[in-house]
Amino acid sequence: MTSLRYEAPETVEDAVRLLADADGEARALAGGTDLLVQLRTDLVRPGLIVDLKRIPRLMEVSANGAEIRVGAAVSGAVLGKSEAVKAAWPGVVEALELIGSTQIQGRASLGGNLCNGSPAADSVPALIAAGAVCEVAGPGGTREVPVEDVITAPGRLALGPGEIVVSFVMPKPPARSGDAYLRFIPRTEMDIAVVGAGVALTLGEDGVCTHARLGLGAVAPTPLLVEDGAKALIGTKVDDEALAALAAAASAACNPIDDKRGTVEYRVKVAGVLARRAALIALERARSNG
Amino acid sequence: MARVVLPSSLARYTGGATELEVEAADIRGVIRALEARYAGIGRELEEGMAVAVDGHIHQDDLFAAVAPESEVCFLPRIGGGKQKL
Amino acid sequence: MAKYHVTASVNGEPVEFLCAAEQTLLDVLRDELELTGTKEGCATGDCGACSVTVDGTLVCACLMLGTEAEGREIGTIEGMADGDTLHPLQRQFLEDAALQCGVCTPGFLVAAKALLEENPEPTETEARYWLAGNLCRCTGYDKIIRAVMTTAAELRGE
Amino acid sequence: MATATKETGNGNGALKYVGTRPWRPDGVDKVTGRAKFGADISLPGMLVGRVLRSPHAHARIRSIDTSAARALPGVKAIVTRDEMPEVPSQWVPAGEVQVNYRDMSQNVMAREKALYDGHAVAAVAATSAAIARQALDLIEVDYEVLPHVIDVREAMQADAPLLHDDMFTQGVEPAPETPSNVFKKVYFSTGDLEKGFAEADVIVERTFTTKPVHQGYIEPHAVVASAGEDGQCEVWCCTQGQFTVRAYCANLLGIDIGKINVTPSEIGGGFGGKTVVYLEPVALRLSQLAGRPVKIVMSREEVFRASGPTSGGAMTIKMGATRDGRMTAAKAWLAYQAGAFPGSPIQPGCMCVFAPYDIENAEVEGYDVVVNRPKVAAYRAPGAPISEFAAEGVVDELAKKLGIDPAAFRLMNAAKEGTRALYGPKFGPVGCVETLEAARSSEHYRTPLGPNQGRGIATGFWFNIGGESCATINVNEDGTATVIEGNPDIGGSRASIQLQAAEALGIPPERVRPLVADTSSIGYTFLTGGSRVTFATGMAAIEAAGKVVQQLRERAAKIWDIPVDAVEWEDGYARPSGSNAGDFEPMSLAEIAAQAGKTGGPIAATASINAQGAGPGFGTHVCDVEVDRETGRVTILRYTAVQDAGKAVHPSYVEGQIQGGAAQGIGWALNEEYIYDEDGRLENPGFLDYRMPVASDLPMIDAVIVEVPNPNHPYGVRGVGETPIVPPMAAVANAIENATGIRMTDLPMSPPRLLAAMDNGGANGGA
Repeated sequence: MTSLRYEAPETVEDAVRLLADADGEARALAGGTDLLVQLRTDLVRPGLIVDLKRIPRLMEVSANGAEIRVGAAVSGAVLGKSEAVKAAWPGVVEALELIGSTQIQGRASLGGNLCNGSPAADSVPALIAAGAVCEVAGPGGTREVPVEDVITAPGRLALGPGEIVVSFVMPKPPARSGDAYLRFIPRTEMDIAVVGAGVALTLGEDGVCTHARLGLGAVAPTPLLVEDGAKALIGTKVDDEALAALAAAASAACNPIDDKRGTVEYRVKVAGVLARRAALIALERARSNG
Repeated sequence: MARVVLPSSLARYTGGATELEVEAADIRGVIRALEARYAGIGRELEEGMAVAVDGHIHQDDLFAAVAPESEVCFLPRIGGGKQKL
Repeated sequence: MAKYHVTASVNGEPVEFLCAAEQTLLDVLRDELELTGTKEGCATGDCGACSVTVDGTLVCACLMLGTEAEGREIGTIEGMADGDTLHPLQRQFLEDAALQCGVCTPGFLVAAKALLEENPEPTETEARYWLAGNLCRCTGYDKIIRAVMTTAAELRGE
Repeated sequence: MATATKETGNGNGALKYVGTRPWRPDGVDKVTGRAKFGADISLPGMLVGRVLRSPHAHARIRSIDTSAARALPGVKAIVTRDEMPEVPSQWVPAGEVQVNYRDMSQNVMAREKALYDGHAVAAVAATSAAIARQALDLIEVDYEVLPHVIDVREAMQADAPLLHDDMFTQGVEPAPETPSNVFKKVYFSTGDLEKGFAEADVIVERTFTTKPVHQGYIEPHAVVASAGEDGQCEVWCCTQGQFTVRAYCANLLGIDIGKINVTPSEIGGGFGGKTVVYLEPVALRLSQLAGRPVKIVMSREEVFRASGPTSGGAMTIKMGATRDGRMTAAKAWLAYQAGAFPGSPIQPGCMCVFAPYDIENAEVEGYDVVVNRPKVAAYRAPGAPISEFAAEGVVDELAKKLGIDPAAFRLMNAAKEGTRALYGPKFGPVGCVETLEAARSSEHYRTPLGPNQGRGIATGFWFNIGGESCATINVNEDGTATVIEGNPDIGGSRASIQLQAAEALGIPPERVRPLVADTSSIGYTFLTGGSRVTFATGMAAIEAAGKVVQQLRERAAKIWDIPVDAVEWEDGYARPSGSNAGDFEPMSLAEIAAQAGKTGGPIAATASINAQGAGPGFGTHVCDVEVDRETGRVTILRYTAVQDAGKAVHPSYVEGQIQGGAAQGIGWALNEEYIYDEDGRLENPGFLDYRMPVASDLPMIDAVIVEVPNPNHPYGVRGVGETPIVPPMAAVANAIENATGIRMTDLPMSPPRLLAAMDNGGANGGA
């Protein structure tokens, strides 16, 4: 019978080598909250599991004057205690913290959430809104990939053999910036997003929006960066009219499916609702970050 | 004479009657008296039915007392019953 | 089949075990270490019946490999009482009838203990959200939440 | 939000222990992890069993090739249809629903056809879980996939795919000549329906549907079975009835009942779903073939795909009332999914539908319909929540049209002592009026609501049952006592049996240890179901205690050398009955027990009864919701559940039953459903997408107990476990209607459905 091998390297280089050199299917393990379920239900049958959590670089959170760097395997429980990240990108932290239960939070990470490749990953629209970039290490060295370019189709990533996401880099937001992430689930906890919307925006001194990004989840085969959403806000005071335009842009960007979690009609409508509500929270945060 | 109430599903044995009078001292006596009058109904009553005597439901309880002024009402079993295929 | 040798600590006691790579920490606790107080309700992280702590962090034992426990400190329901003295949460669960069938109870107790260590003064809403990963089908949660809130107050000396 | 217990007086004011709230006797084991549930049991040399299940909703099984699996080292036994005896048709009880042994046998292991996604087709026993899993992969099943049907109305159509070509509808005349998926028709009527509707000033007619929902117990089914070479069999499992498991295994495998001993483990929830067998006969057969103990534990996915949920239903309800608020006529048409084999709870569904009301003219017809889903099992008040959800919606709408407060309208028509139920008998003393009055006069019912908020009220009824129970009381040398009984304790019944025995003996409950015994250690006891245990087994324990007290009086009489009639038993002491009887110091139970050997031997007694006269249960629930008009989300803001308990033996566990039933009902109302793909495969076999309420979904649930004593029980007890799941779906629907003006007629009232209904002004499951 096939025998599963487990490795827990302590450097990025060793992890990359193990994954690149693997004979059969190899899987990187971060929090494991998706991978272990897939193993249990025979959705995947890898020959090798490479546990990344013994690699310090993947477990660190750091901030300097210009940017914030979050290790790909940092758990929600740890990130939720990082005052620096919470102050800069509260929406990103909230999005990661929305994934699953307290127990899941003890393990789930940004890297795992992204690399599971689900269009409904909660943290991804928030990372897209934040303009986060992945630091990717592989046999050919290190490269940077914007988060919105990582998932190419459900379960498919723009990563080559042996490549892993090491960390997420987000700019330190300028003054009068705010972000927020909202998702809709049928219950109050424990569900996969039916719709997710992340909004980041920056206001000028006059209160006019100078920068905005809208990320959407669970409404298309991949998480979306919605350029028209940003256009709806930039140059406005984020008034009702602009918010209506944002909602319309969000709904228009949707290309969802009917499934056990929601209908096409429902997702299209609620995407607009959540984009507007998230923008209102982001706006409030931007105004208080004067 | 105790008053007996039958469900409409058993009216086919009685020529349509669902309320009858029977002289008996216990549930088994009621069933026997009805079987004597309407052949075939006894087995239906014993195997497929529960009995309420003056509002209190009895199941598999052939010897519960029936008084002359009692109302004996047969109804489908709620639980623990047998049923013929 | 290759087995991995793992050294860890469970409820403060050193343990060593052999496990296959695909065995979860839950499998190891129940099948190798015979600690069956940690329950399997779903094996997918959705019910919380297998709640344990790993280095003080609340996790589902079904979502962690046994091999990952190397060098870690595991806390299970079996370590909650101190000898023959029940933990205040255990006592209050009995006092408030916060269990019916009891199969979710170990998970709830482990999770509630972690809550009170993290947040000694939770609101009812905070307690409900913290415990949202622990399913109970019998109680409607009412008496569980009451027991947690009462214990929190007791531990604060109120 | 305090839980209030409203004592309405029951003439049992003298009770000393019944009505108190001690720690439950099994409590410490359960908070320390020591309690052994089904999957916690292990035996030396035990093999791991796994079941191969059909991936098709409906398929003929052409062949099963197990040769490759048998050749795998470590595989010790394989069971398919060929290793299971063919069983003839025979109907037997299973909780409140009936099952047929032939159907049960074919449900446990498919024969000619696989009838649902998840239907067992083979099982292996191997030396490890990994080998067992690999062996399943090596079994080749050749299926001929057939068209399937799941929706109950579609299954009733003449051209629907046929599950059983030998099924001819019962209860219709003339008897049909062609087979169909309709197993039987149920019919009740009373009065003159036409006349009743002619008298009505307002008539409401609506059609409703409910989706199948699962009992959702947290503990998956688990069994360890061991068959000896001498034919003696031991089974350990989590079940609601060890005697039922014994009988089912004996019948399905052709073993004498006396050769099987079944020991119930602690049970991690059942709600009716553990009244039947799935794994036990298979594990026992594997053990017979392998000559070693075999353990099988279901995965959560298997629990959802293959164990009994309850029916989905389709219903049309028509009711009429006069302007002054009198219900004059009611008509119901009900069709319930039975799953792959007949036996839905259509009968109780029909009997309960209008039970809370005194209506002179009524007619109910119901249909039991087979479909390509797992065979339904009992689920808490089986059948009643489905039909009463529909009826209570129509009642609410009538009240609204009449401009009468919905609680007042229900009270004007409420069933009371002497009301004749549609299914025949007149009610004895019942608490329908009392629960409605308590709900109407509650502070909750009067509290003002905010915008987008609504309030709903609904009443529910369940029969409750009695039945066969045994209890043995052994008095120990130090004056403690052991009560042995045969009902697995699913929600605190050991506490209620302990309290009743303590009351009858006159000693404190902590001196009475209750024990749930295996099938060889106590006489036949019908399973834990029908809300019967505290009532029926409680009565057995009280009767056994009475016999023990008689012996204690006899021993005291001997010691004092006076006639037994001159000894009375009071508060745990034998006393001379008066000054004529003699001047003796009262003698405690412990003192008499200490001399038992010298006075005639051990003191012990058994009672075996068939308990009759279970008192029906009524409950009224009040629910406040807030509706998010942009997303369709419904938030339960506040919930009060009132119920008649007859006499609450351990009030905390009565409240727990009420709260738990309400929570399950809220889940049924809002989000729980079986979702099938177009091939009839279950799409949500897990707790992730089968969305049961989590702690943050619910408010505190105020449980209010009213006590209208049941005259047939010494302390006035009524069953309480099932009634509380009946009102919630209608209470939530009525609250949503109150908040939005939209009448939701299809469950679950999930956000996409509610939003669509609001956007369409009432279409899509709204009206």
